[in-house]
Amino acid sequence: MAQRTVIPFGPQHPVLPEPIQLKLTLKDEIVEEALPHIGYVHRGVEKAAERMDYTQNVFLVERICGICSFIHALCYCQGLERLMGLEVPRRAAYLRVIWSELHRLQSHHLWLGLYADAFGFESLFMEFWRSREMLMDIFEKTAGSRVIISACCIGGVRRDISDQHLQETLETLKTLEAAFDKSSEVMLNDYTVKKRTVGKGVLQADKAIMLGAAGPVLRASGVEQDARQTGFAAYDELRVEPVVETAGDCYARAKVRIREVRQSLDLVRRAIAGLPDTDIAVRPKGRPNGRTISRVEQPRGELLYFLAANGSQKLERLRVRTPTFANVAPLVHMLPGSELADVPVIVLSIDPCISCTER
Amino acid sequence: MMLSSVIRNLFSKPATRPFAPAARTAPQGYRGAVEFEEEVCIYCGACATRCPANAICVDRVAKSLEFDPFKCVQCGACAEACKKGCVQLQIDYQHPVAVRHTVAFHGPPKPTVAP
Amino acid sequence: MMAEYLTALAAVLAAPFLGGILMGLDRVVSARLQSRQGPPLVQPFYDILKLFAKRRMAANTFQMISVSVYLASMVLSLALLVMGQDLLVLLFILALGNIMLILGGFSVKSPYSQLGSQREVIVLLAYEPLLVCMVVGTYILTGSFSAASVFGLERPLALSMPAFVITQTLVMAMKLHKSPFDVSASHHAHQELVRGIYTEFSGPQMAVIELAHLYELVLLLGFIVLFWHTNLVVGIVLALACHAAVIVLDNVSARMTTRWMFGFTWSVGLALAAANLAALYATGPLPR
Amino acid sequence: MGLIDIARSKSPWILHFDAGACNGCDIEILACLTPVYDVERFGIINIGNPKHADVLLVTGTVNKRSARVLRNLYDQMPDPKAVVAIGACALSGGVFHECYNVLGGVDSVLPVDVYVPGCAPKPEAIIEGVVMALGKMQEREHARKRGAA
Amino acid sequence: MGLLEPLLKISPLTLAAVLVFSPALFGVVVFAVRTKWSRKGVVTVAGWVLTLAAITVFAIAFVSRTALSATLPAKAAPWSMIVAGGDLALLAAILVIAVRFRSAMVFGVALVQLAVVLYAELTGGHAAEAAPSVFIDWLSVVMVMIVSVIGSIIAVYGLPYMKEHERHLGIDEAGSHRPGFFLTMLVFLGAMNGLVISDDLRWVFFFWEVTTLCSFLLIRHDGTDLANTNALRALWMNTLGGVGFAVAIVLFGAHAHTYSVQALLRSPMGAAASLPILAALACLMFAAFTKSAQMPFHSWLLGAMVAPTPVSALLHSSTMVKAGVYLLMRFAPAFHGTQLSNVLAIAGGFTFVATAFLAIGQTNAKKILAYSTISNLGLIIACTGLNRPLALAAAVMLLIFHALSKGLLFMACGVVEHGIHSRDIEDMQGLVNRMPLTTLIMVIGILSMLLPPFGVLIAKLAAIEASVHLPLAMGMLVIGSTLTVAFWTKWTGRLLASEPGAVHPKIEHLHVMYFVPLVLLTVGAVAFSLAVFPLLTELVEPAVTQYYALVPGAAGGVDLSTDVLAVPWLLVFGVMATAVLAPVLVARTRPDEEVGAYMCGEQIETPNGSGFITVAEQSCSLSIRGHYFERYVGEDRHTLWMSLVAASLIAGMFGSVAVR
Amino acid sequence: MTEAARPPIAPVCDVQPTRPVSVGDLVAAVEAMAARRLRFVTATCLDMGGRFDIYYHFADGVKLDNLLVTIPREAELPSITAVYLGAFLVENEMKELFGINVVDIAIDYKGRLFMTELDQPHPMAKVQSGATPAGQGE
Ligand code: NFV
Ligand code: SF4
Ligand code: SF4
Ligand code: SF4
Repeated sequence: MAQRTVIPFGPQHPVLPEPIQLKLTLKDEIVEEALPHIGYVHRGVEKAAERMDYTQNVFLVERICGICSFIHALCYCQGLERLMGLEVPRRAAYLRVIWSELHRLQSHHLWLGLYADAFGFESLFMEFWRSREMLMDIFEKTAGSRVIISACCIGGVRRDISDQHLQETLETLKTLEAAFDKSSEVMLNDYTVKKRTVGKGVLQADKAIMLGAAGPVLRASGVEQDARQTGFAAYDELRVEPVVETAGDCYARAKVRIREVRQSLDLVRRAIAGLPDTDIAVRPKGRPNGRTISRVEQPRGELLYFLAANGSQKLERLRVRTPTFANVAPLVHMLPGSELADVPVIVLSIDPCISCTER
Repeated sequence: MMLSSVIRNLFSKPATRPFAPAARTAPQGYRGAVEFEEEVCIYCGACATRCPANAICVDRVAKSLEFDPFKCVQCGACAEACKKGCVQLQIDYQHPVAVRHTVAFHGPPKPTVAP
Repeated sequence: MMAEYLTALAAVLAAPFLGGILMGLDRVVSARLQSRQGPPLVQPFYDILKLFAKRRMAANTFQMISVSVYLASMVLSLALLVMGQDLLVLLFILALGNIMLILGGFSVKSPYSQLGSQREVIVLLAYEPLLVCMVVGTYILTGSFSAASVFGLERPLALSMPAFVITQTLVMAMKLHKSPFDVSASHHAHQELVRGIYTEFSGPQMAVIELAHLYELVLLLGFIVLFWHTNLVVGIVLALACHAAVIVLDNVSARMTTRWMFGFTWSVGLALAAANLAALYATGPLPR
Repeated sequence: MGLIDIARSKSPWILHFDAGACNGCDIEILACLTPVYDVERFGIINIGNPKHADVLLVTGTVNKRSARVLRNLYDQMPDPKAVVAIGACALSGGVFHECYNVLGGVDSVLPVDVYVPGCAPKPEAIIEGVVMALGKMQEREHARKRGAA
Repeated sequence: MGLLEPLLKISPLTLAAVLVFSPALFGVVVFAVRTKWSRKGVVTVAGWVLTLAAITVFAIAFVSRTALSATLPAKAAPWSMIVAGGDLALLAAILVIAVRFRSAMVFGVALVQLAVVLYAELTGGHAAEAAPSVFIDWLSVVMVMIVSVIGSIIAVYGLPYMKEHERHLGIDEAGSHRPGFFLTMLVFLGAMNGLVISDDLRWVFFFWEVTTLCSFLLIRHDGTDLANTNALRALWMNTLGGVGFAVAIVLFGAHAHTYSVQALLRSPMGAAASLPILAALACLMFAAFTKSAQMPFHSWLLGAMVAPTPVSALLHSSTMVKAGVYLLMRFAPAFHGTQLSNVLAIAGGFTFVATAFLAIGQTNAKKILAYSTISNLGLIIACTGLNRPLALAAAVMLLIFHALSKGLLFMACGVVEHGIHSRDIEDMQGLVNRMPLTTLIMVIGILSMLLPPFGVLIAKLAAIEASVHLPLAMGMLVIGSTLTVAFWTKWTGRLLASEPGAVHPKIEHLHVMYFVPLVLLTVGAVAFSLAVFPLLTELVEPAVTQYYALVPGAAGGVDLSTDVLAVPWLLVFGVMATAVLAPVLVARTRPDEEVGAYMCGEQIETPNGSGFITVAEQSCSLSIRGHYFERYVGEDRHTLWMSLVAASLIAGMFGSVAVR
Repeated sequence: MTEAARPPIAPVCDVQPTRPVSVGDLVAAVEAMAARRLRFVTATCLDMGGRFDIYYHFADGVKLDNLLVTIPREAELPSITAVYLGAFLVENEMKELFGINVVDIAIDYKGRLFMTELDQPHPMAKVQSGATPAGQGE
């Protein structure tokens, strides 16, 4: 009877859009141990960033991930600006917030869809992704691309958003919100959904801190931390209250993200309303020297860049610590004891982004 | 809840966009395929230095430019760098192809002027 | 006798076409419920033809036997239903097919096919009692297990056995692997078991399975038509309504776990069945 | 013959593997399934299982680990089959050419039928790529038949 | 027909003597002449003799179409003394065993039985002379066939098995326990035959107790502590059942004034029976429950699996447990139409469901088989409780098919056990690659318990049909049959789970004395299944109709014919056979390509089968364990309450006597 | 050093003190962080040629608190996973990419977290250490 089922879950697996393998040890269908096996999308971006020059790096780091790409660029630019001693024009800071929050919206929609798919709710997946297309249209219009928008540059942003586009964005967001009301209602109150999420993959606040969880995973466990509180970009003016839930289960994580969608909608509107009329970029100057840390809040949590420069053309070291990287340990902790059927739900509940994790 | 949504969907027009031939065009400013205007190029190489993907190769001496659309990530850095407006990103996306190919052109041979 | 066989033959020949169209309709309606345009109506035929034309790739020979018996059992069951034969026998033949498919899934040492088979066993356990109870219901009414005796009733079954229309719809959802019961396999692969029990069947074998599904669909709907045999039009409408209900259910619910499904059918499903049976025992004509 | 050709071209089931992409391309593939692009109208289903798939969509740069998986998956797809490489990464390594864990494009591991350039390519481009790949697959199949005859 | 004429002339008593005593005689020879060859020869010959005798009985019954009966002259010997002496001798033996193994339980129960037997002897013990009388109707014929043919096959199978078994235990020829073993086995067979052909209850009781003793000896054969404990448990439980039997005899003697079963059945029975008679019937049921290992007495049969496999095969398929259900079937007309009968159906049905449920959680093949046996016996008992011609027909068919399939499965299990040194069905994963022939046999055996067109399923079908009038029992039958699917399917799945690449494995070599018995039973299971309908209509139906002729108001033949028989079985069998054979026979069966299993793209072949690459680039071999749901169906969670329910159902049986 | 490089103008309010500790004191210092219920963020390793600079970042809401350990190239580095299990990934990463000998990691990938056997060892290291002596790395 000591025998256990040991199976690979991934790398290529239809519930996982990205390759990661969990080595699952099961008894019947109860998970006894889950170990992640990664490295399928490891590229070596940190090293490449030491070989490419400062401006090229912007394009490199935003391709660490296609979901949270803008914020990667933002984090990098912000760190470099600090090393170079640049002050970003206020309009640029506001535009950065707008794009960041739109990114968060699209990322959360994407996640809500995938999450619905993880427990087999195909039509809900479709609803969220249909809404998400509205956001993609906004990106296409305002930044010239759907996915990698390349809107950030050192010293500011590359493009301005015209008033007309701002208006259209507001309109679109209105439609989006209406659709979101309906779909999020299902996500929060549907019987079958609750059956699949409530009480699954519980992470206590204490554990969340000790395991170093980040973002919604951390906040769903009742820890009030959000890197936007540090006031980067224009968040010093557009104050953000962290969204906190206490249950620490999959349901709470969904709820945090749903509430964050509303928060983001509000932030975009406030940012558009308060958009100052200044330049959108300053020219980068000088060769940076020194070490700094840049922290921003990604849809999945806190992103940390450590930059070390030595006054040359190229960076001495770029360290990227992404939120999913931090959430792997909590995941390993959450899985044992759950059913196999809940594995996708729990895995998805941390909103894993492997390309970010492995860089 | 979901019931009302799906029923509404059933009786409204699908959200599906028509595909070719009536495919919709991208909005102004979309970063699509990269195209060069051979005539205006001065082979200064500014685009090549800025290109993060090493998609452009400029030989300033031989006055030739080679562009590999398979490497290009359509970031637009080249277009920003080119003072001659020689390289531009089209609105239309780059279409799939079955074979690898590159774009290459070169300028008139350098007039042999003694320095 | 001869006529019976000929009708059965006709049904067996016509079923794939009917089933294909119904399956196509299923997919179109599902798509429309999701605000999509959806595939063409004849998509299932394209799929099956294509699968037949793929190279045979198998892990062992037993898989081939298992799918062929699976198909045969579906075809036979349909024929038996049309011929008005014993429903209990029909159910066991149906189960035979399913068990062979499960064994086919077990015969490959692949994690997903194995787990899918394990779950399919539970799915079978979940719906089988409901089916048998329904047949017992007809027995209480008619004093016989044969489908033909149902034809002889004056009152539509649906009136005396309303709860079984519901359980039958549940069974249909389970057998068609629709949400919330798509635990062992599903028609799209976005699930933890990849394609579950179907994972290791490929090409022509998969085509045979898909073909058998068409028969299964017709058979399941045929069961429901039986509930209103007095007026075939009403019967067909009822069957289509149940099918529609299954499709809608599929689109308004998440996939549940095997454990939940089993608990649900054995509590709610069996309670419904038992209540209706009790009513039948109390009022129905107990024969002999 | 004719009927089967039609069926094949109307029912491409796809398998998607991310060999080291940034997610951008993968999401665009997923977007193809959603209401706005709805590829099911062309009979395309994301089947997620190599044994049922006709077309393999590969995104991202290839490293040694993912190359192994890619090969394995490709080998488990029954013929006739096609491979579509999607995005600059899958075509050449794209922006990651300087990275130490990048072997290059997908064609360094598998025979690629169609290349879909872009970063990330639009869903339209991806659909176009799949359709193109089907054409090539048919051609190859016919050639094989002729060769066998 | 003409050829068979002379057969009719053979006296039933002669046949009876052959059936009952020849095995014992051969046994003594085996015991006395201790050589390998004599053992092989004698056991085989004994098997043949028994088989031939059984076939003769069958032929006679078939030709004459009536029950055979005969009685030895009452004056020929002091029969009552003999049988009483026999009973007492057996009890003395049991008491000695109890003392020797210091088992208070056995001792106590045996004492109680002694008291009852003595009471019977001292009081109305002489209501009738106990001259051996033989009554052989179809039920007896079926039992004799099962005991003699299948029993013999198992005995022959036991020859190579026990040799290997002792080799494993390191016992050499000189110290071999085999002579005693085969003696017991053969005596056992004789006793079983005696049990089913005797008409006098006192003789039945005597043979009944002989089987109890024999089974004790066989279970403790290996002499380990566990074997002793389990054997003692079997002993006390069965002796307890014997108490019930003895009480029934007392009651019958006092109130019906006869011990002849046939006479009893003709006396006012069923609804017309008096209270003591009903109580006596309830006591018989109790006895049957112990012997047939019904809950809560099932533990003895589970424990009996410590014995060598031939013993298990014997106990489960053709002897011992079948005695209990035989007794109930024999007396079924007597309690027809009573409340007792209904409670019996429920009690049997309960064991059927409960043990099928418990079987799901088992990985030990023999334990699964044991649970399945108990479950099937429960089903048979439920059928006797349902007590209608159709139900009894189902019971008879179950008797036959279960004996075939179970004998087959146990023997196959034994072969596998010697092949892979494990009884765990998890270890049988992919057995099809290692022992394809045995696996094929085993799979046929399992499927014959499970699928149409095999007889067990047809019998279940009939049982369900017969149960519609007792909704509670019907519910149990439906649920029990469904649960059965779970463990059989899982097991078969384990057997078939094969690695790619080993698709055409080499067929293993089987000892001829393994091969022949296995093949015989396989062929038997398949042949009888194919012939299930003729069997039903030609043999079982008339017999059952005849049987219920005794019972007023229970007329009517087997109504299965109306529906189930109307099914175009030829078509069904034809299509199924085509479906199985087509892929094998049609030229293009071989796949174009054989590929490994899908493992998310990381599959590799490791030295011990398929595996995958995982954490830290290590390869890990894939391991898949079946689902056993210990959390839900675990024995330790459920046995207690189930036993309590079963016990209260038995109490209910006695209670229902009062309310009729 | 980090302090000096921090430009005063950026509107970032997180304070980033860095405290150097010796390798021997590392685990104790980390335990102290744990006692303060700080969240482990990550570690950053810099290859400074002859030595490694390793930062451990901890967060307390908006504030960061960092430890800096400097070790010679071939030295052993104790794992902190006994205190913060969450550090297992980053320690495995350092081990693989920089070739730092991190000992006693709770879940040890044995230097095979990201890459396969055949790849160049320790690609992030400026000097290839261990099995591949300097100069043979590329
Ligand atoms: N993990 C991660 Fe990202 C985010 N959000 C970030 O740095 O997604 Ni791809
Ligand atoms: S394209 Fe523009 S930047 Fe590039 S070489 Fe020509 S002129 Fe210079
Ligand atoms: S668009 Fe970007 S990647 Fe493409 S050629 Fe220009 S600079 Fe290079
Ligand atoms: S091509 Fe661009 S979008 Fe696609 S994976 Fe590569 S970097 Fe990401």
